[in-house]
Amino acid sequence: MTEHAAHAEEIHPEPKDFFHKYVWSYDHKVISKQYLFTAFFFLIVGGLLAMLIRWQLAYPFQPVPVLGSLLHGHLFFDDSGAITPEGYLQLTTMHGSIMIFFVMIPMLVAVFGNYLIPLQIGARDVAFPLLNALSYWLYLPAGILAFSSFFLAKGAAEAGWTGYPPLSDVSSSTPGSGSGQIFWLLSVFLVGFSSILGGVNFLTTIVKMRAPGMTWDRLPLVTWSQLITAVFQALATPVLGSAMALMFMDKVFHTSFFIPSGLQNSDDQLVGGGGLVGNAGGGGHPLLWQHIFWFYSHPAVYILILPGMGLASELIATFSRKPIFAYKPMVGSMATIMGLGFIVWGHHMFVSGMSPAMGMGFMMTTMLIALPSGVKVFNWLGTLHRGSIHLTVPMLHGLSFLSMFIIGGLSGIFMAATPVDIYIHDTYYIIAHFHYVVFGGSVFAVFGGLYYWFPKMWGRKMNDKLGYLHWFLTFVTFNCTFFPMHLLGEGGQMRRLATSTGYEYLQPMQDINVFISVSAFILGASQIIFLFNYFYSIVKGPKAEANPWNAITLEWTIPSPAPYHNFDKIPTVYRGPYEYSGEEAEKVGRDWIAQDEKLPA
Amino acid sequence: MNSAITNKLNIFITLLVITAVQIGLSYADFLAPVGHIIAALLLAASETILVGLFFMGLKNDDRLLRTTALFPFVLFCIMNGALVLDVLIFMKH
Amino acid sequence: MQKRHPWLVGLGLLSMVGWLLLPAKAFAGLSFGKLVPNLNFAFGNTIDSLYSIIFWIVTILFIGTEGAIVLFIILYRKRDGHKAHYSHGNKFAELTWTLIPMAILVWLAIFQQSTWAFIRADMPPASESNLVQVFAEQFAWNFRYAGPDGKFGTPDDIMTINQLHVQVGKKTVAHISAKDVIHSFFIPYARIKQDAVPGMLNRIWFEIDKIPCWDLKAQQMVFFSPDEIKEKKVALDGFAFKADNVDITGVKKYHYDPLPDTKTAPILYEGKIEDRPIEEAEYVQHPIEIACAQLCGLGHYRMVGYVVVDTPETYDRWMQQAIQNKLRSGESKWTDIWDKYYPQYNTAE
Amino acid sequence: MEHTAVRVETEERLENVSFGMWLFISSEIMFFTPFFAMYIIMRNAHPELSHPHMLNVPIASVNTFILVISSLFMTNAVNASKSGDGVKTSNNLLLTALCGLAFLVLKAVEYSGEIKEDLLPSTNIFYSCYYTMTGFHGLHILIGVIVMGILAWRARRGDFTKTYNSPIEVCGLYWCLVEVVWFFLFPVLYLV
Repeated sequence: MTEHAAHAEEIHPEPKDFFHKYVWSYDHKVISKQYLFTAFFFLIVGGLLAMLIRWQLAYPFQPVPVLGSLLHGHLFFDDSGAITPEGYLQLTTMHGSIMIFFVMIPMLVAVFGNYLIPLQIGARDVAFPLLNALSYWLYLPAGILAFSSFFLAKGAAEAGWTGYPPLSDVSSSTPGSGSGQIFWLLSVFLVGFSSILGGVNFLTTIVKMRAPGMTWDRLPLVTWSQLITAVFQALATPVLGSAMALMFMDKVFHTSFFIPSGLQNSDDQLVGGGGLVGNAGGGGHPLLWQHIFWFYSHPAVYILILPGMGLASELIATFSRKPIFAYKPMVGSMATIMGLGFIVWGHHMFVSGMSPAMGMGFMMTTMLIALPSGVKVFNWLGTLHRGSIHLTVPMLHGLSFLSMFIIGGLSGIFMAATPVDIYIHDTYYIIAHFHYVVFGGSVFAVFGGLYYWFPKMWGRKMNDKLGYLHWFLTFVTFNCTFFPMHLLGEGGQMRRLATSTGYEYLQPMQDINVFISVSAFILGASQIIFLFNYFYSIVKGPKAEANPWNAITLEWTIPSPAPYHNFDKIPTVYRGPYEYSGEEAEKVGRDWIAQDEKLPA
Repeated sequence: MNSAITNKLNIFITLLVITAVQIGLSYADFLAPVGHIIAALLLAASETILVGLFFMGLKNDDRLLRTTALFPFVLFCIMNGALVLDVLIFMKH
Repeated sequence: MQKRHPWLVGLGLLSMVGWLLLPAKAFAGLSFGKLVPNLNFAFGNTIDSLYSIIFWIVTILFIGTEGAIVLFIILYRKRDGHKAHYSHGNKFAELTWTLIPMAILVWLAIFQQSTWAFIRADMPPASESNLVQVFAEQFAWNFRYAGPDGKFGTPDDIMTINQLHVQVGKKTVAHISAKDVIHSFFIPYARIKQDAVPGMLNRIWFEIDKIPCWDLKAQQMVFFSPDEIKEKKVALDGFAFKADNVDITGVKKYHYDPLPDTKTAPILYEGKIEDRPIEEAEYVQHPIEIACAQLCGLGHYRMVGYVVVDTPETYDRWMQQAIQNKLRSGESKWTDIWDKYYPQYNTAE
Repeated sequence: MEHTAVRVETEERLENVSFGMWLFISSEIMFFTPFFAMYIIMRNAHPELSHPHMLNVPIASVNTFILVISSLFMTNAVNASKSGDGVKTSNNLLLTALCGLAFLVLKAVEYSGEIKEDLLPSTNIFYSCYYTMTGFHGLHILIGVIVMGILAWRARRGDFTKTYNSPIEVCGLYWCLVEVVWFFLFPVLYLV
């Protein structure tokens, strides 16, 4: 068993029939593509929801142009085709839930993690291929559950993606909190369970199945970020599962975990267990849900950004033709984020009735966790410094990640300062902050990653002209959409308002809302360019060679598209992942040298 | 081989004894209510360590598995510590 | 490498440079005080100044880092003869940009502990402040004042819906809870926000130091300090507040019109309230708004409350009137729920 | 998984499986953490709702002993599978599954006793916590019993050899996890 002979023999023959090749497949590359196409579908659904939200905010209660006349009286439209107040809440809740659980986490972790981890560490497949397939086949029904909750009699869940009780818990408090909320609970539980299995799978793969020579300081930063994300997924997502289980018990078995005694519904009847009139129960505490939910959800926002950081590091280093600046501190800051990530969740609850003393503690840890992100930003700048920057499409996305993540991170500091958070909490300032970090950060990293690894995934190249056009439109309209939200936040416009025009002090905000909506429509439209470019190039794109970007990591040493069993022989790794323009590269006459390339004697 | 088996039997018997002690102690009323809680939790923790080390094989596993086994209990204390601090101690009802 | 398109790349750079000088960023910082002026001189100013301190630190960092990106793109762009410099890092640079941000962040954190404690933890004593109970429900704010006997839950309490009366310059302590779902008591002009959680009593205090009035000539809101208002003729009622829709974006135009066939109105002038002819009124007492900042159901967007800021004279006048005609609107909420299930909330501290 | 020739599992594969299972065990412990957090808050916020020995302690004590005995059978099964003896493994697995079933039956008896006295999850927050914690723990035991049944059937059929016994190892770890959770549940709910 010396030179990994066992691995070589274990090559299962590639399945031939359509079912085992594409549907019930164990191959990590096929599973990642299954996740990719499902995440694209939910990206379109989530995007449409966002367009409806922006329509309602710009032209409150005016009939929606096309969809309104088609679906008047159904879903979230009233008879005249305008969006109803409870319909608006369903839009915001499902926009948030679908984008986070069904688009971003799968796109960042399941698509890139699944595809890249085995290839970058030199393994044939993930540690547990059956478990990998099981993760996808838990994620898909969860998606179907979430999507079908729109068509329920009383509509989808309406308590925000955070689902704070008693609004989400007491079914009579709002129409969506009946069966819609139960569908939401089940679908989030299922997608949480699938992401726990994914975390366990990836963590075992990275820790245990690295090729010989792939020591911890030669691991590419994409895989490092997937490792830290997998730790968060394996240890924090179960807490979300039990929060969902507790509220499920509340709604179905009429327990009263989050229902305080003496709670009344809107027609002044006392409600007990399960929010039902006449039940005794009570004695629960709504703040417990917030504590348990945010104990998961802060690690979840790091699950959303860490893979993006890994992708951006890869893109920036490759297209500056220069090793990543300070590799060890980059890994160190990710480890610090893992350490601090579990003890910061209270900064979501500064004004929620959590005691002020706790606020002080969480302010300290929140201020500290801003530091690793700052260190990473400066290291990326260090990588760009004195590099030879190729402004290809993936690089432009990588630079957009860097520039937008800076704004997202800096606007986070305002919230960490608790007195300022008193004013801007639950306003559009918060929405601007997390859209800058999630959209400006992770989505640009995902677009960059999809362009960058398209040749390896499909064996073809995407069209560059469309790529530049899509980047430029998205970059400009993204800023025009989300930067003015800082102004809305400073003007005190609260989140999740069907319209802000009811408030006299918010009148000056309405023109900003209209500007945001118009740029949001253009932003939505410009994504069609990307989707067309992606699917068109899968079929019609020019053939791609094995290493079109002259990159170093192991996945570029195998032909494109990556063959079924990845490596003919498990490679041996001799150097770090970012050895661009070094002496070793000069010895082989190029400005890069692959990780497993033996130097000529 | 037989030392392994007798080892397993010894552990098994100690577990039975600890459970019996736990139940017995709970009926002893010389301990204050707080004492009951501490005694019960200590015995439960000792049972967990015994099962973990011997029945689950942590005894001859590397440091990685031991940290994996320990880390959730650290998070258990972080979450419960923060919740108890906030809801019970700092909150003026 | 693919063929590059210079004009496209130029466009990309332009947008990045343009983005750098985007006036919005500067406007954003300076606008903080303009959009919603702060009326709470107790801690509102510290929040505003803290915001601007963080804003200037952030803007310097922003200009520095974004500028560095664009500079590096231009300086180190790929061109023949230019090779990337091989380096794995520079200890000195790494140390500086770890320690300096850490110092700033820790200083920021420590600097605010006292502000946070002042705003949240130490409540003003009962002698110096008015105590009011706030009971949020699905889509309205119920307020209760202790009335002459100074105790809550007694028959002489004053209860109002969506109408909070506050004395200018005097601290107000609010004990906040909710009936059905979580709401959030948010007065933007007073820079305060606190969730109203059912089954829990949250305490905040605030102070409003300017009196908002409506300038009848300019038809817009103005703020007077207690001594400025002495020379102004402010009508206390006799006017109706109207809002007309301007266009489909829902923007509204507000104006006060005198009530039809009213000759005289109570006008506050030089600290005295007398009935004067309605034409003499130059200003009308105008409330500032309370908003609900936590998602509380389908009426979340229309849960508007009003804070009427009174001078001592107008406050006493209103209180006397309320006591006389036993103002107890929304009484069932208090007697059937607050006093019945949460009697321990009727505390003074 | 069709019945292939005798599968060979490398030493590494066993390492991966046990590390993966340990991660899953820590995620299960994290799944129960909020339940304990909820319980601790509830007991302190509403001390009047419960007192020591309020629930049916005899049945729970018997259940605890049953679980301890089942863990002995489980370790025997794991040792037998290490030495490749399919039949012995299968017998021990069936014994453990039997103990699991006995646990569930006693649990059902306990529940029906309480439901007869009209002590439902909706009566008060203590019973909400009690039913949720023991309910989810019982669910985990049920899953364990089903998995052990399948493994016992496969062991009897000779699927597992000296070089391929990771499923039994995994099942052993899972069963000890379920036992450890009960070790904490039992005193916290019944004795204190």
